[in-house]
Amino acid sequence: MSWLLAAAIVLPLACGILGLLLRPHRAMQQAVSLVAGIAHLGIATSLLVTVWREGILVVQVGGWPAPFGITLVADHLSAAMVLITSVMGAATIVYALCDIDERALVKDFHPPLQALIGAVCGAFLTGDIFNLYVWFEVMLIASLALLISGGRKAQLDGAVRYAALSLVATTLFLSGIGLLYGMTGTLNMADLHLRVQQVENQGLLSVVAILFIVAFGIKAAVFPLFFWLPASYHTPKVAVSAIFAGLLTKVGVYSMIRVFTLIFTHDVGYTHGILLWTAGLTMVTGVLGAASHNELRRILSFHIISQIGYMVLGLALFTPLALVGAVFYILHHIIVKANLFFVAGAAERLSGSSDLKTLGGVYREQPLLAALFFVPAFSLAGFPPLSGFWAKLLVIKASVESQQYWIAAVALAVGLLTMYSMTKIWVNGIWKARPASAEKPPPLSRANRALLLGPIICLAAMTLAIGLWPGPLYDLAERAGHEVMDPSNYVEAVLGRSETAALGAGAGVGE
Amino acid sequence: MAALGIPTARVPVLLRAAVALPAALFAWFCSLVPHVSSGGSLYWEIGWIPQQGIALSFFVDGLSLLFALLITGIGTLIVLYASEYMLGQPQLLRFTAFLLAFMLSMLGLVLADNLIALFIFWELTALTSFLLIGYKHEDAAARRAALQALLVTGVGALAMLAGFVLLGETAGTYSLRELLAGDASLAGASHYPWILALVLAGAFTKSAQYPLHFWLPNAMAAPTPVSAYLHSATMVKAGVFLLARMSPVLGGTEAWSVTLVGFGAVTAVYAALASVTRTDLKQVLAYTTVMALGTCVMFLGLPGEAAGTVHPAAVVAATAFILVHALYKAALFMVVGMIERATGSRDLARHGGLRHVLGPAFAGAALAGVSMAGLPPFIGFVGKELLYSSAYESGFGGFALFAIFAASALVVTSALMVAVLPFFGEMKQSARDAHAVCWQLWIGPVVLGLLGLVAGVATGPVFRALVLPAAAAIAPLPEHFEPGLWHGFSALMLLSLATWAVGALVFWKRPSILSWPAARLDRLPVTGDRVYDATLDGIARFSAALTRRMQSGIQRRYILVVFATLALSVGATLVAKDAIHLPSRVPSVTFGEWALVAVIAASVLTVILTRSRLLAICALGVVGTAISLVFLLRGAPDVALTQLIVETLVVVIVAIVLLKLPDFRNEIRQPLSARWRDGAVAVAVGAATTLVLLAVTERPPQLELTEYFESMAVPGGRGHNIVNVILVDFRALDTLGEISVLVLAAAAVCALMRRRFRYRFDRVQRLQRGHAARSSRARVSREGA
Amino acid sequence: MNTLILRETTRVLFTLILVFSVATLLRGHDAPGGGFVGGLIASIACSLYVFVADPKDVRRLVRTDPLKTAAAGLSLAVLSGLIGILSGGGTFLSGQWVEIGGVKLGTPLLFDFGVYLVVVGAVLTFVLEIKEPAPEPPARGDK
Amino acid sequence: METVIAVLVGVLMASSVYLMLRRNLVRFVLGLALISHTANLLIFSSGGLQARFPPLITPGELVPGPDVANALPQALMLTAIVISFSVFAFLLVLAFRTYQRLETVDPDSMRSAEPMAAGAGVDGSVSGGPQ
Repeated sequence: MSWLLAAAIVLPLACGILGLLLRPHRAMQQAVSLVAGIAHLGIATSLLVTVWREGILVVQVGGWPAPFGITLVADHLSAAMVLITSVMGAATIVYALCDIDERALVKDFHPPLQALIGAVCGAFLTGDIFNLYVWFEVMLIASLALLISGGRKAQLDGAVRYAALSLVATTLFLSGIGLLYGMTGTLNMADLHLRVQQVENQGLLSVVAILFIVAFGIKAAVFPLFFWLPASYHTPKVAVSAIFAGLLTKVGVYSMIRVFTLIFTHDVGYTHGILLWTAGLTMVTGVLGAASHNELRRILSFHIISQIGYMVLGLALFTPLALVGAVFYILHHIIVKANLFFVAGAAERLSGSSDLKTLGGVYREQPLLAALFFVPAFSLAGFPPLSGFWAKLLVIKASVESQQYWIAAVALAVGLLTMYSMTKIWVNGIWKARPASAEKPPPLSRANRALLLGPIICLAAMTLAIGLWPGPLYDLAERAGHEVMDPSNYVEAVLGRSETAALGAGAGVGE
Repeated sequence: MAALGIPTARVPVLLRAAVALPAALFAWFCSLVPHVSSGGSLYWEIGWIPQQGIALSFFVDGLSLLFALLITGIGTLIVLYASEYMLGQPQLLRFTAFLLAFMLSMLGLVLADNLIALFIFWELTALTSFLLIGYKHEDAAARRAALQALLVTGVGALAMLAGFVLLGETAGTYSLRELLAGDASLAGASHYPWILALVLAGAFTKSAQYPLHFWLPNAMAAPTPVSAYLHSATMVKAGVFLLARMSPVLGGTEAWSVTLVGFGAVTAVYAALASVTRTDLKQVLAYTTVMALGTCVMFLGLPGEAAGTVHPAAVVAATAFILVHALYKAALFMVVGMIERATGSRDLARHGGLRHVLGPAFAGAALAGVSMAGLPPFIGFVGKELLYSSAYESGFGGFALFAIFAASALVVTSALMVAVLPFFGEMKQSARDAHAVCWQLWIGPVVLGLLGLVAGVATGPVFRALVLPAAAAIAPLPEHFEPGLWHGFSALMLLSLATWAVGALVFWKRPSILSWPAARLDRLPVTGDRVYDATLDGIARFSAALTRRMQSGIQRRYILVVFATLALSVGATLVAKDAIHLPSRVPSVTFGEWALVAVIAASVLTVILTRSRLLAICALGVVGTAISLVFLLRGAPDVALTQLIVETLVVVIVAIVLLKLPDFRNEIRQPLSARWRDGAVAVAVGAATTLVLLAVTERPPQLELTEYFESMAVPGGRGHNIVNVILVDFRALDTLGEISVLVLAAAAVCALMRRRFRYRFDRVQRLQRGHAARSSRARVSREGA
Repeated sequence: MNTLILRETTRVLFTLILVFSVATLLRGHDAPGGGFVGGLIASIACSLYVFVADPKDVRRLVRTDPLKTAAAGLSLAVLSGLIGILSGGGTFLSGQWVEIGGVKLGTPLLFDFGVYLVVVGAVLTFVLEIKEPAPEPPARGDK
Repeated sequence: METVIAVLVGVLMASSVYLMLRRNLVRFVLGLALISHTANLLIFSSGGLQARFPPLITPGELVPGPDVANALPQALMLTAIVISFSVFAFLLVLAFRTYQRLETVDPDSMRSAEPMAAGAGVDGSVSGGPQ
């Protein structure tokens, strides 16, 4: 089943290329994209099932043994992330069939979208840190292509900010890789896990760790490095915003989790202490930013930042439960946040606005849309029994268990503000009557309505299902969390038993 | 509703059919009474996250059964009532669904065994009540009230959640049964004060204790059936329920007693006073509800004789009062709703003589009002007597007795205001315009009022079946306790008489006595409502100010912050972790290398300082070329060649593009301070980079990977250029990603430079494909010439 | 007149550089060179041609959309990787070699050729897009 | 040589940071062009700079001779160079288009994505503002 790993990356990439070759046939591009999305969903599902049944799945690309070649690794975390990626991808593709249907946009949308999905999966599956950098760059350029398609002024302006700060991030990341290579002589992350323990200058390792915090911090949009996100996420087409909101920052968080459980665990008190502060400040500034805005997508953009704080918090606490919480949080948040962006777009199409000042009458005129907003919004706000509640509960429980009471208090307070923010949208956007000045938009055709609302319904159903029946996702998160907390299995799977033993013995480290 | 495919005309039918659910549940709970009252209990569990001890589990004991009966019993009457009351209103299906959802949440809350499950139902009641209070969602006041109720109880709920988590951490279980089964008290635990404070925050906000009570009167914006159900009998009692539930675990300590009695007493007296100064009938009732909640809280807190216990008789009194209050308050709310429905107003001043037109309503009001005033032989009398006797016996005797006396007296006034004022006196306009109401509306109050009477007459059986099992779940029952209507003459009997007298007096002399407190209450400088507004306003302003500074929209500032963060964090870590390792000796560098470095440095400076675009571009090219020379000198011909060509391309592209942009002549000069600041950050970043790199290169590199590549290049990769073999074989996946970047960048550039004629070009291509290739080639050559 | 001479010269130079670039590509596995360098050299040739000729002419000369050339190159690279899986036993991107008449041919070379095409196509796209006259700002799509 | 390269990397880094902070899109782009060199040099010198011969194997041999340069960083750099070139090319075009559409090269006046109303008060308290 090991071909699944490569397929998860190559299939979308190949379909992206096919899309480019099919330019400018709109219908064919859409068809290819749709088929690819569904096929990817199948691949990702069977990948997760295989990992669930058989444990960590490893492929040595090109047949070169680790740590020499590039290794693709699917542990529970990676496989879960790949599955959620393909769910997002499929939802976005379907949504975009209605949202992005002008020919000029279609041809610039589907190829980079597919490439983005491939790159994100690549980032999740790779076991090689330089390869991770490469996927980051593919992601960056694909997301830039999506960001600017349409070419409105605000898009270009937002793209400049996005590009500038992302480029700084990838440059720092690359520098960090160079330094890490200089210190350890390897790029394979499992190998790095063993070799960093042999580095004499452990202080220098901390310095490089900080470099990685900054680089991934920009990508993940943590305090005080998040500026690019609220500057750009509200500008492109809704389908684009949604997949960005769902996936991109989470790749940063994922990488942080990977690197700070596998490589930089030599001085947890220092590095993870910094992460803890970062998490707290990120939560607070994000939610306050959301409170200061009126436009749906801008509010939601700031909430991404705030929620990233919770995920980083899970990593920073660095206990098994905290990691479980972080993983649960990521998976829940991707579904919910992308869905909220979808809803914001649907509100614009069906109700004429996504600005709280001019939005209104949704509850009366579009009860289904109102219900579809309710589920993800109140899940984000952490209301039980929706998925967000469990995510928050786990993180808060982990904080209390680690006796980090102040951060638990911050998390709860931010939860309250999130609740306020979401209910404010509900009260001022959904309940309020349509303002006299606002016009009703032209009605959508039945088919378009279905395309727009279909993905939203599916994602909302997932949110509800997770909320009412959190057990399965918890089990998955638990396996993933425990796996990353104790990397010995990962290392063993990548390097092979004998090698681990040899290196471990040589360093005097029993794995 | 149309969207859900249900014709609007069917909705009332559905609403009526909905009665079946609470009725069936009520009947089922009734059937459990014998089992539970003889000390039995029931338990169900559905696993949720067993690893964390979180389960969806329920159990029925005396306390939860009492509440379950109230919820389903009153729920049945309310749904019946609503099916008539809400007729003709929009969105009835949603309303019914929310009402039933609320009922189920409330049931879940009182039956929950797992604390997390309890919290979930707690929040569900908040959520469903949010939707119900905001039923008139196009009315700003209703929206505000709904949001306020949600947020105020939400603050408490989150605190409570923290308390539960802390409690679970301390006790090792979330299961109430397990908590209650063992020697439960956590009074000695180190986190006890925190747990207590957090749980109380949840209970007090939900049960509207002063000064957090303000959301409840505002929540009267809800339709009357909702008020009658949520804000009298059920939801607001959730806090009281929680206190009762947690009493064996957290109760009995001095902190518990002082807090509960203090808050409860102040709330009861304040709310009773506030209620008699209102003129809106629903407001009067809302404040008496707050009074009742305060009373329950106070009596759950009264300390027992032994240290660390609660007062057994007070617990019985509180439990009895919960039943008493639920019966009369729901009835009176429904009466008020009837008046409003029949006349269109709930203003006391506009009503009079309604007994002639609203006979059934008057009957219900009279029955419930008498119970509320605590007259025999109604159960209200029994409840009040119990309150008085236990307050008298308890440790806080004087204070508690005074508080409950004052509150009860004023409640007598409120009862008179609600049950007498609108029905007696001269017929006013409202009475003349009133139309009759049908049985669904009056059946509820009458049944509940009669129940109050029956329960009063049959005190013993009712207590043994419902009240005592519930009280037994909170604390050990008092010894030799014999409930009954009549205990003979005593000092307490006199107190009861005084209560009625004072209450009646205040009612009689209302205008003169109440004008002073009424004016004061309306003009309190600090009220919860104002604090709420100020808080929200403060958050809005603070967040706007903060966000304006952080997310300024100025890109340079973003970049500056990022690099400053980088320099600061890396620099600080370098120093803190003692990671700086400067080379011990002066490096040996050839003249050529020095020259290269000098050229690069000079070119870089040129790029920074020059006022000519062309010079800047050239200097950029020089930098790239010089660097590629460095590569060439150090054995990297592939890199050098690539770098050189890339640099050429960069210069070419930069030249094409930059020459289309305005030159530096009109450049905005930044002030010196800004330049110094930027320079300082830049130098800090540069210095940090240098220091890190020096430290890293201090040790020779480890070449294990490279050695493998070197030895495998020919046998495995079949190539002699190791770099190329790495690129296309060992690490081909990197290369695949890299060329994807190239392709995507090209596609993105195309998208960016979207031209109109491109579309035409595409069309031309398609046409050409259809036609003979030759003709197109001919055209190319023609145009080329 | 001047441009005509320049154009013809460039045409010859263009061909020469192109041949050189292919040579660089082919020997790249054993000596400095390879897909990148070869592709970059070829794209230098193309850029040169773009400079002296009208970009429209260059588009007609190369006949295909350079972006599609790049995409084709990328698909070639992916295909060469898939051969590894399809031929059994191997994983993605594992090298498969055959020897025909003493010349060793393998998927890595195919891959390198893909790289070459991508580089040529992409760089040509950049240069053409930049060199072509500035587009009008789109009339619609802005609110 | 390592020391010299280290200083050089520092200088390049500082210069590109300084350029990126200028109030001119053109200088910003120049800064971006410079910053990609820093990472490459960094990788290069992390892999060791002692050897002087290219990592080639003489035909007929199985392993390279002594004193050949570290091949792996070179491969990484090649990858990185091409990637940063493509991203840079895109950015350049982006900057150009942005200039065309917004008709300014002053990044502070580019306020389409984050208009003054939502984002901000007076510029200048931190940035210094124009003179």
